[in-house]
Amino acid sequence: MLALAAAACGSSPSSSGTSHGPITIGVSVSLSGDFSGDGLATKQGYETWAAFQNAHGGILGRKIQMDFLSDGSSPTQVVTNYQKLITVNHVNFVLGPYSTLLTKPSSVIANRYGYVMIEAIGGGPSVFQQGLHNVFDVSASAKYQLITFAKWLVATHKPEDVAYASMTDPFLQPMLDGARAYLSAHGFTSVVYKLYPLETTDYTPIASVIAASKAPVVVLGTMPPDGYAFIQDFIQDRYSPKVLIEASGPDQGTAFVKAVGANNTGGIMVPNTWFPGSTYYQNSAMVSLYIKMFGGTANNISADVAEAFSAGQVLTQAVDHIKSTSNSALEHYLHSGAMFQSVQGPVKFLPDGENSAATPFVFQWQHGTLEDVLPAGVGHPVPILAVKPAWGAGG
Amino acid sequence: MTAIDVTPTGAAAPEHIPYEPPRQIRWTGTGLLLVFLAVFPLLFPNPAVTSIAVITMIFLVAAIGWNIFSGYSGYISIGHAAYYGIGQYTVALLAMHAKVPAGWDTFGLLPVAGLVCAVAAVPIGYVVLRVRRHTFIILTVAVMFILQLLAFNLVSWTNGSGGLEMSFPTWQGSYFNEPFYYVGLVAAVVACAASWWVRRSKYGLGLLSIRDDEDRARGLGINAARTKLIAYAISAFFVGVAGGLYAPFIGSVYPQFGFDPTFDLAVAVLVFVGGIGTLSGPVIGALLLIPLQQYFYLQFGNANLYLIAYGVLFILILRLLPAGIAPSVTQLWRRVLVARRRAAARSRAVPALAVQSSAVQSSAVQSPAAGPPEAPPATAAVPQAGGDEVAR
Amino acid sequence: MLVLQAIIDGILVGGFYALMAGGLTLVFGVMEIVNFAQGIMVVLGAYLSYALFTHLSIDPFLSLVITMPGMFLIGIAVYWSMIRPIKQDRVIMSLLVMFAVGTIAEGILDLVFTSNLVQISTPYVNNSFTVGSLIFPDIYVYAFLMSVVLLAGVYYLLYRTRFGRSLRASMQNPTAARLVGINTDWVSAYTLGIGVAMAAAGGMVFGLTNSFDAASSYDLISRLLAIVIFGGFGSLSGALIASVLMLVIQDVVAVVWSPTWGQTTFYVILILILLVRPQGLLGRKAVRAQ
Amino acid sequence: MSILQVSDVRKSYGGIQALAGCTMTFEEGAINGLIGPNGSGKTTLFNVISGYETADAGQVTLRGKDITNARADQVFALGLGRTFQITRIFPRLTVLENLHVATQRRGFAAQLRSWKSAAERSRAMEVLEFVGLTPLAEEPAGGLSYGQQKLLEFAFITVARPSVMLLDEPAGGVNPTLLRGLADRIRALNKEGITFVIVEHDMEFVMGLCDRVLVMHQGCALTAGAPEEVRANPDVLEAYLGSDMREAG
Repeated sequence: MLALAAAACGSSPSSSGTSHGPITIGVSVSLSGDFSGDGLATKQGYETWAAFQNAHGGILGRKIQMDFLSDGSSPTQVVTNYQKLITVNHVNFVLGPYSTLLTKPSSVIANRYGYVMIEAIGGGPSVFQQGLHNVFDVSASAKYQLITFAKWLVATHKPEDVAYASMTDPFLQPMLDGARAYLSAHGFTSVVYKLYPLETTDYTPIASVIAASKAPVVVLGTMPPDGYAFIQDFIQDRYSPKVLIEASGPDQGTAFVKAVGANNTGGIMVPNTWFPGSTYYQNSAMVSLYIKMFGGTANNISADVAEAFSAGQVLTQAVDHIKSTSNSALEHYLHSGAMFQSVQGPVKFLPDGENSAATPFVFQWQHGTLEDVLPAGVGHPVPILAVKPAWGAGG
Repeated sequence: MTAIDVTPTGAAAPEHIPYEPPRQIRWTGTGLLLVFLAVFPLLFPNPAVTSIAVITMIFLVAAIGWNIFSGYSGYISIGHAAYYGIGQYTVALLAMHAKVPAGWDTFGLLPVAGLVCAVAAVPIGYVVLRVRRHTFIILTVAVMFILQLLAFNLVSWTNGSGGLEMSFPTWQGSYFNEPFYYVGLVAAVVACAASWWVRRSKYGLGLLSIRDDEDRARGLGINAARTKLIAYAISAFFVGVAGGLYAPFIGSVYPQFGFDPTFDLAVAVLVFVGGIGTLSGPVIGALLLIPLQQYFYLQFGNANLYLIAYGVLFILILRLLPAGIAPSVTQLWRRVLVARRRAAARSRAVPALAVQSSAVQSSAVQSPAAGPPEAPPATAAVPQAGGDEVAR
Repeated sequence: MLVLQAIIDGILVGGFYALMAGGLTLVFGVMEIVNFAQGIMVVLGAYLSYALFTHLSIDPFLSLVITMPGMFLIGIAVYWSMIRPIKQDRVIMSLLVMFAVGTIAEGILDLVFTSNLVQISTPYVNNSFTVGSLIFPDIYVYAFLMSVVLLAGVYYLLYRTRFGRSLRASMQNPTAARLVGINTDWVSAYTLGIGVAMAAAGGMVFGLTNSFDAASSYDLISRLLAIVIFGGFGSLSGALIASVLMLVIQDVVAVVWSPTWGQTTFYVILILILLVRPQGLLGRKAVRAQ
Repeated sequence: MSILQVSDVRKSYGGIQALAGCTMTFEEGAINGLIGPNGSGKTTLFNVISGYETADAGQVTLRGKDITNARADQVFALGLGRTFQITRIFPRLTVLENLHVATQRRGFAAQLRSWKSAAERSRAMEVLEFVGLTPLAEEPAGGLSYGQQKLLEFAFITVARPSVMLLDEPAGGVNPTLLRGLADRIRALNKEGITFVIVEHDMEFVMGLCDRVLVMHQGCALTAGAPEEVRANPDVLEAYLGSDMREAG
């Protein structure tokens, strides 16, 4: 214990309260445990942002230095980590971890030390119900994620049967419930509504219930693994809904194609706040830099990367504006209603920290690429396939 | 050796060497440790350090509590997270519905959380304690998972996967952790006192006899079912208190972190490393391992090496100190003492030896390490019943 | 009809769970060792098949010819280096040691394969055939058949061979087995090897039907342990019946009620059955705790 | 007067009948010997009486009180203690602690009290002295030799002062010197009014010690009487040697 205490104290860098040296930014990332996959992408997103910004003069003329700690997807560790980042490593700013589950305790810690927490991957409603004034989510929050899709469906389809299923998750479930509430209010019947626990590995029974309902519209609150599994099960069940949207999974680029097969992807939709070909602020630069740093192709880039990157972008713009590293000034400015730009589009914060300017997009797999289809009139959307092609009918 | 006729008569009896360090050493050690723990936050006020200290205290309370049942009775529970979770939800729900203001008042809920757990442990214990060994282990896990699933599914109570928030005290960051630390320390001292009492009470002796041979104990008038159930409830109480402290510290409660399947594993590991079924084992284990584990996270987490480092360290401890730290240290201490006395006896015996050398030599054929008659081999911690005997 | 479909799904999936659980129960039966690392061994098996498939385009089913002997050797190595040195309190100590082995393996897998979810995706994973209105996914049928063949093989090994006799002798009375000249150490080592090799086969199917990473092992091990206890420690047929029952119960509850209650129902049934039969469905009468 | 009565007790395991309607009576204040060939059901009878196994049928009474299928701890509380053929002591507790286990007190306050009190200790040391284990009082019992463990088990049954003691092969593995001491101690306790039932294969020990000997054969009582009568009874010889003689012939 003594050794640790000594080490903890000793490892504090030259307390960088001064305006020399790099600006340090602390983040706790989940490199092991339940969120390890997304945690790694999150870390890469932050790294890409730091590299990009450093190539463009840093912030306030100072280099950015990222300070990552790993939390093993555990709230206990995330609490320790942010305290270490703030009080031992004396970082100038902190950015958010992965997931609503971890954002909640971390934002409390940041609040306690007067730090602002700009985050991009913790949009569950419970984050904003804490009454904190230091949390700012640059992405669309959970309950609005599917709203663009729901509005499109209501506008273009007669009321139909809809099958819903979601993992019990503080982000996914509110997302699904948001869509369901809107659709039900507009005459769509909910014929299946199934919730399943995180540790489910066998999705066949849920899939077969949905298949048996023959619902033309299927809305799923999935993570990548179950997102893949449902499609596989639907194909095996020979059930091809007209409209299929999954919260997450189809957005995973080549991993998704590999998992479900290239000629099965056509017509599948996914709500997203970002896509590789987006023309938003600094997006192409981010994409090319990411590929340079981590390899792969543009389609390989996880949305987590862009989300993390946008959190950094908002921080850059805000700090460049206030021209100081003061967190209280930063908080004040973020609450001022100023508009920011990010790879995910414009950002403007509500008092509770939600991004009111976020327009969740809907993307659709067409001919082997994930295309931006909704909303019409923002960016350069491709025409939507209103009816999903049958399985195996190519992209 | 034909062990049966070694009936030591008064004269030949070996000088008794106690199995525990003398009382003064134990009390002084305990006192020093307490003083150290009491001033620790003053010496290292950094929040990152005190935060680890709070988590250490939480696990310390849980480990002592777990040991009261599993250590003393020998029934290894891997489902005590059930009470960790119930403790967390109790505190969060009470704080919410009874409008308990955040801060010191919240700590008043800890005994309530403990009691709720102890009460819940009675029917649960009644069911799971009917079976033994592996079946018992799995039943405890099953109960824990059932409770976790209930926390997910009873949305109107628990808000399901969205979890519950606790409002947090307005204490400043620089001394935010200290109240939690000291409350945890008090809880740990109380838990230790309970453990100490159980260890030396008539009741606790019954529990220990159940660990060694439950059926034999029943034949000596011990109501095994009731004895186990009481220990199970006491143990649930302290694990519940630990959970009750954790909830306001983290500020939120989630089904998967309240009813955490890895919680018991973590606690069991602490207790095993420290020395299961001993008073000091859980204390040593928690004070050593939790900070170490957090340190590994902080140091190697990024390189993803901490899992490997932790696993290797764990295997080394198991290999080198299979009985746990506390019993191994006591054994070592005793061995040193025995050796020293033997040396002293030898130097005294030199003249006598010269005279009796022939006799000694003839007996030395049988036992080369002839010395004063030796007490049973120092396998105090986990002796196997009559394991080294031929008489069977 | 849906219920019938759920039952069929449960039976098919239960088959390969039995394979993974069979390895666990066998190892326990012979050595009283709770192989807590069986979950990560399954994941390791899945990764090996994945690597062979992606880099060398070896069909996952074919890859077992390589992975199973490989994992068999790993099992033997783990026995000699980790289990054999344990002197006392084998049940608990082995659980802890294997927990540590699992932790190290998880760390290594994380390093080698990163924590991105992967899945073995052969073209035929999406195929299925129908009988009446019932759907049989090819992959589950293959996996089920393979599991039955492998389980039958192990069964044959246990009950029809000389090695099986020594193994069962060690299972029933290690001391006596040693007295009649059976090298219980090698028997134990081979058994752990077989148990781990079974995990490799189960892992291949797991990797075909699920996306996975090293952390997937936690959900697996808690399930496998429940299956083994349910079926009775040491009983292969018990493991098969328990796996099928577990999956059928979960699937049927998921269909007629809700997936979130599927596992609860299974655990409640588990508790009820164990209260009546503490030794599990087909387990030998538990040794009295003495 | 009979203190312990077994009437028509039956117990079978699968197809094997261990007790086939066993009826016998044990006299109060006597040292009863219970003999019979291996597998005649002696240990099963002990298990049924002392609450370790349940009888399929029949009745066991202690001082006229029905104790059939009572729990082991209840039977003990009514004043019946037993030892086991293969000693069962508490290996991880010290010798002294082993003794204290047996003297559980009824009542809440007694349970709370430390067993390290002076009165408790002196009482236990007295008994230890009695069996000659005093120097080993603080040693873990698992380290004792087999003979010492036998004595320890005898001691902790003694310390609880049951009115009936069932001893299952107390002489097994104990050397002749100790055996004589053990017999003396049993006699001494018997003088204080404790009834003994002793299962033993050492015929010399049984015949020299017991007032009355009961013989079991194939799960039933065969005969009972004074040692000389039993020794002279041809049925007993037949029961013991029957199978051997047939094989020989």
